[in-house]
Amino acid sequence: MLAFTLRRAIQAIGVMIAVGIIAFAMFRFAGDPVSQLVAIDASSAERAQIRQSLGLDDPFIVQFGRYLFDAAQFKFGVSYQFRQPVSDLLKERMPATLELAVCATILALFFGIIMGVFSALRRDSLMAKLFQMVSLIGISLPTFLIGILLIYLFSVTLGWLPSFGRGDVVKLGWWSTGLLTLSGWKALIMPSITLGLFQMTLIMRLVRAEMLEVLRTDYIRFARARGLTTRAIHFGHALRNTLVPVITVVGLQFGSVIAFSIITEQVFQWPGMGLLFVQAVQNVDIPIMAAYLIMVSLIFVTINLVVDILYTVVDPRLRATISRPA
Amino acid sequence: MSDAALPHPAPVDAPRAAPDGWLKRALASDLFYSFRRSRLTVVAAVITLLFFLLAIFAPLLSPQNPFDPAQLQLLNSRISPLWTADGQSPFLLGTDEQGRDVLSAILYGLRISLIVGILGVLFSGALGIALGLIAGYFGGRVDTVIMRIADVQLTFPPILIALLVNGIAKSVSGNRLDWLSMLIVLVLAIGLSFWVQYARTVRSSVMVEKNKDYVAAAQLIGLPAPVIMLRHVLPNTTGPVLVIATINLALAIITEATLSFLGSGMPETMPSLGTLIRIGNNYLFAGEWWIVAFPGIALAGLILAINLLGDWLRDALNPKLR
Amino acid sequence: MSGRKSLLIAAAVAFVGLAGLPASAQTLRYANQGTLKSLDPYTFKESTTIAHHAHIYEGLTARDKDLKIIPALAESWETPEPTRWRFHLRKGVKFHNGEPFTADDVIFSAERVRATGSNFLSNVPPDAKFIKVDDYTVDVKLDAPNPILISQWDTWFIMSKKWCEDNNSIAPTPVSATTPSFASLHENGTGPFMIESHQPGVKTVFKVNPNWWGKPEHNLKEIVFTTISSDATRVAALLSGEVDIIEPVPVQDIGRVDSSPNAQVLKGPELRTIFLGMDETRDELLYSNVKGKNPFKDIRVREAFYKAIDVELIKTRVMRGLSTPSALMIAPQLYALSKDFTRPKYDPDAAKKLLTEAGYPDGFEVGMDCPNDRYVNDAAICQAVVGMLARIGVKVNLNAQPKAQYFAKVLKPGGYNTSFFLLGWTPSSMDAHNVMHDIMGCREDPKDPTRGEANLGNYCNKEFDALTDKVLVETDTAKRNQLIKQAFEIGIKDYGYIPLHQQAVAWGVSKKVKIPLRADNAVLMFWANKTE
Amino acid sequence: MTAPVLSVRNLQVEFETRRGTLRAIDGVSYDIAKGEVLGVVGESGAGKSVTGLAVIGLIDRPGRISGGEILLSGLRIDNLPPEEMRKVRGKRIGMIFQDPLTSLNPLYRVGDQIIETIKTHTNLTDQQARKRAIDLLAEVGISAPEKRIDGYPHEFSGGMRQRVVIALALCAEPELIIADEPTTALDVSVQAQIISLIKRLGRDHGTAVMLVTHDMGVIAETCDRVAVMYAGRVAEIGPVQEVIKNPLHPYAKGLMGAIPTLAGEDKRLVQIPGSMPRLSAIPPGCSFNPRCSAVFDRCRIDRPEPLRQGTQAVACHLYDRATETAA
Repeated sequence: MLAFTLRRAIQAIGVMIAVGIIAFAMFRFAGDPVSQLVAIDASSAERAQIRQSLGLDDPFIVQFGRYLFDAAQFKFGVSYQFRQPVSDLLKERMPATLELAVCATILALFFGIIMGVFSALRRDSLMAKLFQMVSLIGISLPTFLIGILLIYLFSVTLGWLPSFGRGDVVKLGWWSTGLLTLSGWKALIMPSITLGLFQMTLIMRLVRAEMLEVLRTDYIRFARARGLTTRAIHFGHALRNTLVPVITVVGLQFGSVIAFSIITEQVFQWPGMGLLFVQAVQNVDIPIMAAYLIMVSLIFVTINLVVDILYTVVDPRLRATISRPA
Repeated sequence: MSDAALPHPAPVDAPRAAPDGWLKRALASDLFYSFRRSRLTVVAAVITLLFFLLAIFAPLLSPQNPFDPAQLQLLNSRISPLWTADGQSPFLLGTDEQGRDVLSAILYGLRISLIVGILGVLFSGALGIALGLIAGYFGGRVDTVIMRIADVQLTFPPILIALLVNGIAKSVSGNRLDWLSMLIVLVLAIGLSFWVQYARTVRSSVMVEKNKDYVAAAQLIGLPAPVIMLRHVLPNTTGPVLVIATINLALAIITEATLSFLGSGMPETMPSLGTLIRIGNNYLFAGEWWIVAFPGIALAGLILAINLLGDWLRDALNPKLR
Repeated sequence: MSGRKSLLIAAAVAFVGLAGLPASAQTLRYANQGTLKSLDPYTFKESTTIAHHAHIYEGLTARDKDLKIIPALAESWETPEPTRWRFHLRKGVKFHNGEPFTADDVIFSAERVRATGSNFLSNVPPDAKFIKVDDYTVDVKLDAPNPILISQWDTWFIMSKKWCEDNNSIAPTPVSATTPSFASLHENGTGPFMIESHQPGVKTVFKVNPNWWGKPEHNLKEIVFTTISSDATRVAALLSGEVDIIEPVPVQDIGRVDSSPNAQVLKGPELRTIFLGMDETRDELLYSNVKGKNPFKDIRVREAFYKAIDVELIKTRVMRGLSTPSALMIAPQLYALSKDFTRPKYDPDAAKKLLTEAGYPDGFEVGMDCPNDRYVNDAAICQAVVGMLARIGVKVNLNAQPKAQYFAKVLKPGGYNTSFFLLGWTPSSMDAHNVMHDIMGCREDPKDPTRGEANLGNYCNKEFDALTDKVLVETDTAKRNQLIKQAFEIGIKDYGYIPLHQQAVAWGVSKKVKIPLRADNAVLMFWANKTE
Repeated sequence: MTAPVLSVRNLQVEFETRRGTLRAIDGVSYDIAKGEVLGVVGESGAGKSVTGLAVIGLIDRPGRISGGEILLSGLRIDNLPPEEMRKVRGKRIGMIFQDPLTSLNPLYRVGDQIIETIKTHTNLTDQQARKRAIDLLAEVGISAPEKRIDGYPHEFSGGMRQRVVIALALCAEPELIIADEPTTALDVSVQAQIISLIKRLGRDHGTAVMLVTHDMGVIAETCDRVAVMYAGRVAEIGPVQEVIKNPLHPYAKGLMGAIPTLAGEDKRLVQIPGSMPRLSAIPPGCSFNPRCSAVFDRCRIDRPEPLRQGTQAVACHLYDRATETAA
């Protein structure tokens, strides 16, 4: 088990380095940071001086080496726009994104599994068809439009929910949480729905497909032959077996939840990393862009690792293969 | 469940009940049967077909070529749909800020969205299946490398990949892309963003098949094992791949819309369906609902129909579900 | 009947009663598209940031509601000789940390604003020498007369020497710094507000400075500023009453805001001029199907373009009435003789004829660069232009791109990589000279290398430049205005640029709030009053 | 004579398909007495498994029992409400499936699966159920059952898993066990053990066993009586020794001829030409007629009904004519 974890950890580091290289390479195409830092009437001497102070005149390989060296120590430099260490900014913004992403995932899991199980067990019922249609409509419109429609309905027309921000947050050490205030919860609702909608559809469809698959297996037939109650068969045996692949997918999707929160955060002005990233892209704030990607991939590989380990907890067959030396 | 209760197929040692041609015809007729049986599927198919026809014959059906700036009259801008008080002929669904006929824009935008979506999905599917096959078949280091690349890839939001592809294309082309190269960029970006799921699915299926006897047998008689496996693996993965593909088609079209947010989508002079929604989004509060509503309905209808078809196809192609 | 009457009376009494009470201190919630990036007042020359800084920092001068220069930390000033200015500083002013404000702080700030890392180098000329006469008197010596010396001093904010020294912030935070700058996260100004909390890019809370030297014109105790970058969300937040002021309101949403019961839009002309420019310098355009020659070098082609564009239609359709078509490259508020100029009429037939005369009876193809997230409806304006030019046979290939990419491409560092472009310009000095020098002057002037640096198409007329030089040193306002007029007439005759319009300022303001609208689009909430 | 444990009367099972209704079981009748082992034999698709599933009530859509009746110790069970039938399954009828590898839920310990079944059908406490599970595992021949009970299915070999499956079928002391090809998926060496286990358990507990297989060897060794099925019907039924030594139905003859040990070394193995018809294309008359070497006109028109021939019963016109001529 330890060897397995270690091996995956080493692979994770490899992944991070690769992300670093790609992240760094692509920023050369993002635009000119200098023109975002100075007024349009700044002289070219001024611009040149800033270019130089940013080290943008150095050869690519020098810039990259410096970047990698710093990143390895979790030093991502100072944001061009905010003149603050990027690591501080990320630390400040990360709780917002993680709370949103986790909340959206839980929401998606909860409704996705319920709807998926239902539409697998009652395949031909009207309700199952309705679920499928509703979930499909959810992914048929771009996220930003769904967000705006929600805002229009619940903030502007009904005045029930806040249209932007996180509400009041409480600091727990460096972690800021919106989960301890009413306004925080209210602020979380619409962004979570917007972000979770796509995942919910995905989970629902996956659960349905897996469940149908599992219900056809011999051990389910055998369970019926043993006279187990329908409830025990569906929710004891079939669901548990269904959830094994679902865990993997949800874990894998968590990375893309965080990535997709870029759009949700922008629509709801959710002060998370995604919003920071969007602002950074608009302003060619390379240190933030690079650090964001590395952070996201760090979160992703961590989740991936956790999923792998969780998987072995759920599926005893894998436990055997993993504990054996490779 | 039901399959188990069905009579077993003919014994292995008995002569094959029917030649391949028969099998194919039976499959086709089975498909058709299950197709006819599902009214929703028929509706979805008709809608999908309709959308494709509309896209193909857009120039014949549109009162205006929305991609030709000379045909746009600013004077005709923001006309509401024909049936409303301020409606004007020939603008059935009204016009947008630029005097673009919304109906024509939808028809032409549909073309772009379908092309981008389909090519993107085909590209990502081909890439994913190929890599999944390679990873699963060769295993070991090759597998590790490909799957780690997949990990890296998954950390990158499609938007960023598109920015990267776009950036490279721009630097190569001197920061000026015509619509065709923009289209290619989008297809590449979407393809590179979505291949991982295919690869994972195919890979796991290959890993299962790899150890089966027929692979060894095929190798013994000198058949190329990967080809044999492909023939066995692909039917097994059709279901998941189709599910992924249908969801991805929706995703691809929507991603394209999101990309135009960041200036990497289709040019606004040649808007796709997604771009139209993105533009129309701005006029929602202004009460000019038709600029976003009709493209939105068109997009939602298209994606819904394709997904329903995909769902049906998944069930119909899955031999166990029949 | 009587019941209704008594209700009315009760309401009236209540109203009078409320009005009679001293206005209680309010919290004002404000949302802007842009962010408050840094609290260091020398690092970002960007209007939203500057407007925020103006609440906590003050310059020697300030501008009033009509943008007239008024005294601030300098009570008064005079020019004993053309190259020497004397400033009398306000006494009894204290920084937020309690330190007194003196001449040392001015001299320190003059150094700091011109130090490496500052973004405000042009606000204080390099040749200006600051001399302390006494604690409350400062002399500024110049090499040459400069009538517009203090034109940008309202945004040159005075910092505390001691505080900067104590906190290792003597120089403005360089972008390449690896440690955070104290001054970018903390402030110590003299202004009417102080920072209570600051989360960069998210939220900033200002509270009233009880020790401010002036008499407050607001009734606020606190300002909560939030960035809301999405247009629709910002409008929604105003409509739902979650914020009191938003800036900007997208033009298409103005009607919606105005029709809502609790908010309205304050509109006014802005100082930024939006214009089109053409590459008039290359021998062959970078993006065109015309090879071997540059059609824009032919004045008839430029005139044809000018006349083919219907700015009035752009105003009514694209800008929804919220623009002021402009004949000049400067806003009328900034140049007294603006009204002497009228825009040549929209005349597509003449344009077509001119094009034919120039040898392009069937038009030609040209690429156009346009930002899509910088100015009000920028991409839509460009699309409209594309349509209008299509009607005279010119096929324009529009490349609308985010500002980050746009500016990287078209500005000098990008090699002026454009053939036809849309740009907006606000003279930071609020003076015509800046326009004439920066965007209408010939590039690569050996005597003045910064001339024409933002002249992306390099419209060039030596006669014009000669007038620009005269304008710089002319101190007599009337004569100066005449010189500017002569120059602009040349520019128009040459069709060097195609000015389109001044876009409008549009703030969404809750009906509970009264705030003056300033044409430079600075939301200055120390003039705001909010009722319960 | 007491009522048989299982009595199947004229059973019909139909499947609704897109090409119309297929009759998988058409008029099957047989009894199994207490402690008796009935072998059901036939080619794949003859309807053996469907019969078993019909008895235990696991025919799912699109299939249904369309006629006849099934009696369990005199109680009619084919029309019980689903919940009642569920209580019969596992409690009064145990079932063993073909593939032990897939019959057990891989995610649950075998003990949990046994205990779950026990608790479903009895009022035992957790501890009692666990004890009973251990006893059961011991009874089916799993060594160190107190340890193995906490193992996962993948930790057991195929034979051991089938033993677990048998233990599961025995949980509630059922009157009838349906074993559907219980050894097909196992190694030859293990097959014999499992067969003898089933036989022993049936004897010890007095349980009736319905053993579905296509392996005549197994039938010969294990069963008291045998039913030969062909295309959804019983072709011949009778005591196992009789049927093997003296098969009456031409199909049964062919089938017995295909058993190497029984056919004797000097004889060539008999092969039946052709293959069983698909359900959608069952010929009129006797369904075996296209393959029958003794076919005559009537076989192509009339459907033969079972005829008693001593201890055996056979559905063949040959014997009908024989009786006619004899009379």
